[in-house]
Amino acid sequence: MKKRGIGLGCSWYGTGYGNGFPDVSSAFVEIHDDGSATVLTGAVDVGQGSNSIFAQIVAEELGLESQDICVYSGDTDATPDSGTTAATRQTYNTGNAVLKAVRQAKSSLLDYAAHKFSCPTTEGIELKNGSIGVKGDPSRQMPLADMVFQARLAGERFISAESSTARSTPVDPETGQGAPYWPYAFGCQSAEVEVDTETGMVRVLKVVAVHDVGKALNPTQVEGQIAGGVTQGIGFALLEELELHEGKIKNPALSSYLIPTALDVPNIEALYVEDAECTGPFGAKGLGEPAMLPTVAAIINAIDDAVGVRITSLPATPEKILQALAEKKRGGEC
Amino acid sequence: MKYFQPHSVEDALEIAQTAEATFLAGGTDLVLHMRTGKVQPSGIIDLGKVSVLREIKITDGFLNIGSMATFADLGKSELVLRNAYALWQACQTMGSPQIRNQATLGGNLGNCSPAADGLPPLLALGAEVHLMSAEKEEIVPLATLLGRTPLLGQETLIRGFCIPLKELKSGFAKLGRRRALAIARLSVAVALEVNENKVENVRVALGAVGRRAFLSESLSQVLSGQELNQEWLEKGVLEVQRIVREALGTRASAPYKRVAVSGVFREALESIITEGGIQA
Amino acid sequence: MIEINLVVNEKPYTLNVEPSERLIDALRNRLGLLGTKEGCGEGECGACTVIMDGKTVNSCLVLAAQANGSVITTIEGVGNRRSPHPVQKAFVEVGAVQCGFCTPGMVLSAKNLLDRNLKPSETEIGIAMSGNLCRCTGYDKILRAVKIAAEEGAK
Amino acid sequence: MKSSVIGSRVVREDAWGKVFGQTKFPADVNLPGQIYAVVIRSPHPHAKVLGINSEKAMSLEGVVTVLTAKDVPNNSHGVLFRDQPVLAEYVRMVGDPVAVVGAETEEIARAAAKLVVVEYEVLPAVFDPEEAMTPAVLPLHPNLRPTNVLYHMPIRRGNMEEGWAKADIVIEKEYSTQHVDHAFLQPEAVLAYVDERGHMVVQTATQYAHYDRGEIAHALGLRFSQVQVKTLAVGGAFGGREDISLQIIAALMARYTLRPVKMENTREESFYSHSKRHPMKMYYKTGATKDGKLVALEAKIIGDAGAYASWSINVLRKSAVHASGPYVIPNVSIDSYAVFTNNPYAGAMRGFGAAQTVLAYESQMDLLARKIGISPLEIRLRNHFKVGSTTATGQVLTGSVPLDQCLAKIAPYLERGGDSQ
Repeated sequence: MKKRGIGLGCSWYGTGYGNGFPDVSSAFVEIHDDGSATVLTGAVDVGQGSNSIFAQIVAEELGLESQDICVYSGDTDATPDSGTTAATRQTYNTGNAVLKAVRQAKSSLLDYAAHKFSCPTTEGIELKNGSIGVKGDPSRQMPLADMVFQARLAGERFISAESSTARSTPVDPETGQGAPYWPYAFGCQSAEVEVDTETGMVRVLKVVAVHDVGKALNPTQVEGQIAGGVTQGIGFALLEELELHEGKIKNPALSSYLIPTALDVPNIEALYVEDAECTGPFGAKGLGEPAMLPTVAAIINAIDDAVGVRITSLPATPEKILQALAEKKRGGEC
Repeated sequence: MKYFQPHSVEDALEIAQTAEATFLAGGTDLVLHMRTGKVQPSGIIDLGKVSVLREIKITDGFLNIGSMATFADLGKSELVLRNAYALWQACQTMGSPQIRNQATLGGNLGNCSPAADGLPPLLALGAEVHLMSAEKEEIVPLATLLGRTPLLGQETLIRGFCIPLKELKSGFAKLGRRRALAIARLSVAVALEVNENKVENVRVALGAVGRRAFLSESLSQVLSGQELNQEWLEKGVLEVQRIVREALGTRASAPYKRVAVSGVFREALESIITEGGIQA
Repeated sequence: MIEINLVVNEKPYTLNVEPSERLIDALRNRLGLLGTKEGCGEGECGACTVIMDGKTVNSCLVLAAQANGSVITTIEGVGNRRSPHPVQKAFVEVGAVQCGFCTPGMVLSAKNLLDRNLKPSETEIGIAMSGNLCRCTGYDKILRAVKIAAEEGAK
Repeated sequence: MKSSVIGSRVVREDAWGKVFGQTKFPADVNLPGQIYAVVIRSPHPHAKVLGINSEKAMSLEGVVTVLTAKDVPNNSHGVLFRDQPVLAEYVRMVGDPVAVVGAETEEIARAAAKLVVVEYEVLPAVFDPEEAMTPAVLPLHPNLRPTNVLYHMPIRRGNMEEGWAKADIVIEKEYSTQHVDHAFLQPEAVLAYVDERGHMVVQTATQYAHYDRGEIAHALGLRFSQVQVKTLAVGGAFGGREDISLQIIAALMARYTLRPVKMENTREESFYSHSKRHPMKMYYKTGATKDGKLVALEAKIIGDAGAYASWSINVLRKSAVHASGPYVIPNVSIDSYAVFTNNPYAGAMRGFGAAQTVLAYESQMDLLARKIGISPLEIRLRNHFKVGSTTATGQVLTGSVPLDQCLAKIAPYLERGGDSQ
């Protein structure tokens, strides 16, 4: 018999290194004579798309398009150390460093422009659509490229180096009291499953994931992180297990260490909540790790909802489910 | 290592007789085994260019399937769909599209893994295997062949399979850990005849229960000549569980498989009743 | 060594290969077609997928000699920056690419599906992509991209 | 007016190279004259290397050299402690590298690797962390810790006696999680060479090029300024490319041979050469009042660190900090432990210790809700963190804490449909 159930899982996650470990990212920015720009950062893009996020941050600040920005990363001869691509920290932390760096370069640019436009301060100067000019005064505008090139002839360059250090304080080692991480990212997911009571097989039919991202800098990438996280969560909950015998891995192969295939993944609805984190770039928090956390709980709770057994050890294999069902039938505790 | 690529069955057999060489069908198992060192042939006879071995056709009351027909060929064949529904089903879920494009039914028998997806349906459908060597040609029921050790002599070529056209209804179900790229943990193929409301000549084959796929005599006895109803089904469930219990003994997988087989058996039968293979 | 003839990405080649040499090795090492990736070496992950005589195969499970006389398409033979294949365009635009290691194989599986079937259903798309593992995207956007490419192609 | 770049669905520039197959992953770069290196790994979980005889391997045509522990200037690496050998003389897990062969082709290198004879003195090994914690078991890292307990983190808040006294319902249960592999699609690969400046250049896929540079420089006795780590396309990481894998070994071989050195893991080697997700045993006791307010939590979490420390301290700290779930619990006593065993070493993996505890705390929530007779959503609504809430570590949450908004958004999806029979 096939029975369906729905489960809910919530989670939280302190991003960044935490517990007082210095969490520093750095970035160099250079605005070129043609009005395009380059960012150098040590932050490695491992496929999650951090380079693309950094391009967006710089483009936003300079009134350019993403494709006007060259991001070069992860080369120790050319880029400053930006810490590891882990701890859900690159969008937040290196994002902050990139933002600080571009703002610093921009600030000299604005100073120069203010002088050019005979404005006493930079307050009325804006960068928009590849132009620089006085806000609300169409007569005093010029292409950014012209401004930067003229500046070069005057011996001015717009180059910056900045670092950003995230909040991280140690807890008391005796009591664990303190403020180890900042910021925290929250999320919840629901899973609908179908359990075959004869074979113990669980099929995940639908997952809805709602994650707190502060601000979605790129919704496509947010959805991508969520779907990828949910899928790893499904693997963690149902399939993946390294079998060890006296420390030796019995299944060191993708034919025996099973990860989900395209057919094992349900319809995933990736939703998010934007509640700006004031310390993040444009209000953003990281999402990489949080995206996978609630899935396991949602699935395990859904299995219980479907067939009334509580699986307490992962993965929830068909064997464990049948055994739990048999115990339940015998009237054992479940 | 020597490599031969004959274009005809005759050439292939001649090479097999004269050279120390292993037949290569699709290669999805052999190429892997060569890579890991599990198999180290001194020669290979690649059957890929013997086009006659890929034929799927009907002759003299049989569905004839060449040994080099791939799972994808079979899974797309109208003839297989109509006349060997269980096999057709097995071909939809075996491996992945890439594997199905390359792996052949003959290779599936030659490698003869306990979990081979193609064998239970062939057993249930009463398939015979056409074997050839330079010296001899024989047609053996698959059930008989699977009792032999070793399965085949080195110079013996699997020419193809002959499935009798008997208006059988058949169905197949497989239990894997995931929905694609899954090795069968259990597979069940069933074929039967329906006369009015009675089922006759029920043949049930099990895969991944023991060393090789096998046909169950006792299930055949328990289920044949009865009315097709719920009670009949439940009787089959009990019997199939008993068979699995007996076959697996104290193996680690036994406690799970002897229970889970009921679901797989039911699914195989349901696929007969609902999707029928019955249309034909 | 055995001599084989191949047509790869519409170019004919005559190669001398070892009998035990796999197609993936011939493509990567002899022809320098490095877009074909090896992720598992056992036909499980599909990163080495190529189209051989109109069908997708795992090039890690095919001997180069078996491919003798075949017509092969690798990722290098599908689209370019000036005229990307609809599948490639959709993958990029939908966000179906993260780390990108599975991408060439995914693109070839999708292209092959659309070559055979102009209007695949969601089920058909899922099955066609089920021999290619991805660890980053959760497949969601990949399947969506194939669907969009099919819709674009059907126009 | 043009819309903001931030918040828009900007297309990733790197995606194009990836769909055309142009993107270079480390396996895709080669240099003229390069050799291939293959690692010989220990089949034993705990052993002393008594001797390595590479004579037979060296006699194979095309073999350039075989390097062992004595060839490594500073034979250690590791993210928190340098407790992991580059090439081991003392083996603490199956898969520990003990030697490396360099040869003209990969085939020769693999064949030669099989001919290297390593003599081991096999030592008793321990695989169960709870057993490893007992004083009877000899410590695996006596220089680091007197016992196999690498780390203990206590969290104490409120008063447990008062907490249990207020609890109308108590659920006590054990949970456990498994060893998990990152299974990124691209196995580790590296190209290392000494360039025209005399600098060591290492092209690889890593999560942290600057850390790799430091580790390579340390092991080889070079200055940071003499080592360049250049990250090529990274085929997935998920924490599995935090600890260094082949980078130092390839650089070592390049330094000895002055030839470019290429290394590529097979999938099997990949399983042995990076960390795993910590399996955890979690003992949970949670109390709530009958109106569904959490009042007490006692938890003990034991993480199997395996053979080396890697990030275990940080991982188990994260487990402890997150053990309460996103809920206010006034009385808390949590203890988490990271324990050395002879299992594959555990380190960073997406979720980093907070992925395991979700199983425990969210299962407890559902079990409590059922006993109290309220819905899973309801019990969470009554306890979840809000702005101003205090966590188990006493941290006051200010700023963005929108779990209420997340729950409001998911609520409609929790309506149940009918059972399909």
